[in-house]
Amino acid sequence: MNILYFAWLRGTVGQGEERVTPPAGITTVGSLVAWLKTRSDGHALAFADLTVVRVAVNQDYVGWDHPIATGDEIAFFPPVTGG
Amino acid sequence: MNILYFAWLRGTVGQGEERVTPPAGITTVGSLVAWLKTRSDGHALAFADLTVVRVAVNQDYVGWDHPIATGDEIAFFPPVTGG
Amino acid sequence: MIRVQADDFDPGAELAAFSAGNGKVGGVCMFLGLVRDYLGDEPGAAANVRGMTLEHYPGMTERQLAAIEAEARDRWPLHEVLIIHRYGRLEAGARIVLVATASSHREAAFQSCHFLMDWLKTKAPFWKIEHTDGGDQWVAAKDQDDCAADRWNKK
Amino acid sequence: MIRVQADDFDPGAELAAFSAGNGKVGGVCMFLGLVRDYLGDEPGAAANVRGMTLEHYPGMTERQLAAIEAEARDRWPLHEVLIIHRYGRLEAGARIVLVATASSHREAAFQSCHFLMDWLKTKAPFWKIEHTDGGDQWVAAKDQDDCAADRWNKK
Repeated sequence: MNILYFAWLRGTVGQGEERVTPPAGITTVGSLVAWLKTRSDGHALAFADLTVVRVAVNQDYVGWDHPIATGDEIAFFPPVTGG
Repeated sequence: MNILYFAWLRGTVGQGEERVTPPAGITTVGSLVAWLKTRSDGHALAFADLTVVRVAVNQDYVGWDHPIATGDEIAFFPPVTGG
Repeated sequence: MIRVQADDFDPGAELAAFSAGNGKVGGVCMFLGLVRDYLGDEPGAAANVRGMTLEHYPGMTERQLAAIEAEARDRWPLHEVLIIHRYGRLEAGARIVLVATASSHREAAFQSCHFLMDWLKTKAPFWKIEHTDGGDQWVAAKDQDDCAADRWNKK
Repeated sequence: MIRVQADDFDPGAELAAFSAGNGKVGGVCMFLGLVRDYLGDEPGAAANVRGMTLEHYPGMTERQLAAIEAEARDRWPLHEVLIIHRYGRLEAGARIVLVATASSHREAAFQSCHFLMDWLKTKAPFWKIEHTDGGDQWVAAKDQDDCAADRWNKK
């Protein structure tokens, strides 16, 4: 699956996009985050406080218990500040 | 004093403007209206229902008990419908 | 700025001039009112409106609009206010009124523009006579306009 | 109509095109958002903003804006909706966003335009980084924007 990071999360993780193949058992956004945090210190820092992180699966906002599937586009970013 | 009529009141009274010199004792807008109603059938009809008439003295909205004085500009008109 | 005029105006040019230059402006809200080509609201009002004539009370109009602008500036932190209101014969589709406000904050811009239109509708001495296929008729004031204006009265 | 673009736009020309032609339109409400040249709200935020860069999520942005437009059209009787939002580097004074709505009625035009801006602020995936005299910093989301958006949630 394709993971995207925007705004300060991109800087903290150290990249804007990565393709990952999580192990079996990673079936929700929440469990994906727990697994991503093990990939680097940057990942761990980016996801240290989930109250300031939002997530979209296939370009729709979802909650942390949303299911994920192979081929999904999953994006993490801070609360939006446009307009 | 100078009396102005706008919108349908002008048509009902039959003129848009008249200079009048009310008798002594006419000291409020309300008493002025009572006196104006005696001037013609058109005047009487225009002021038959005061709930649909608004009044301004010297270009400010006032109530029926507002005092009037020589030299005032007194305007009668329906509720406004601009914008 | 208040302008009461028979002539048409160019909303695009007004907006371009209005929003230019002040670096403290974060939001501009503008409302443009037009003559509709139908009587939309009243049941049975099938006659087409071909146009209308707006009568006003010269002098009092400018005075009341200035008072409404002052009230808006008193309630919200505004950098600019523009009110243009036309009078005279207006055909269907014609521009009637333009109100614009500029503030550092969008909420102030939205609220003040909305307030200005609501108060203008109930306080500025304009009267519309509609020219319809069924003849001419003075437009009656709407209770809903009074309600819209009332919501801005301070509790 | 939704447009997400790096290029500047001409609000006057947009307004002129937007309000043209539909005889059923009685009111047009437009909001224009600009880059202010200062940090106005926060105590102690004295650093001047020289400009900002707006990052966005291509694809999701258009998708979310289209959903917001659809929601507005569902709630109010609208003839036209226009949303233009820029991204990329924007200097102080630059235009960021334009939202316009056209309805037969002024109340629907005002409310829907206000709604679109409030929801856009909390749902469209844009992020601002401000370039100030004191360095670059990502703009934090404001609680007041959430509150402004929440008021439109159906009870």
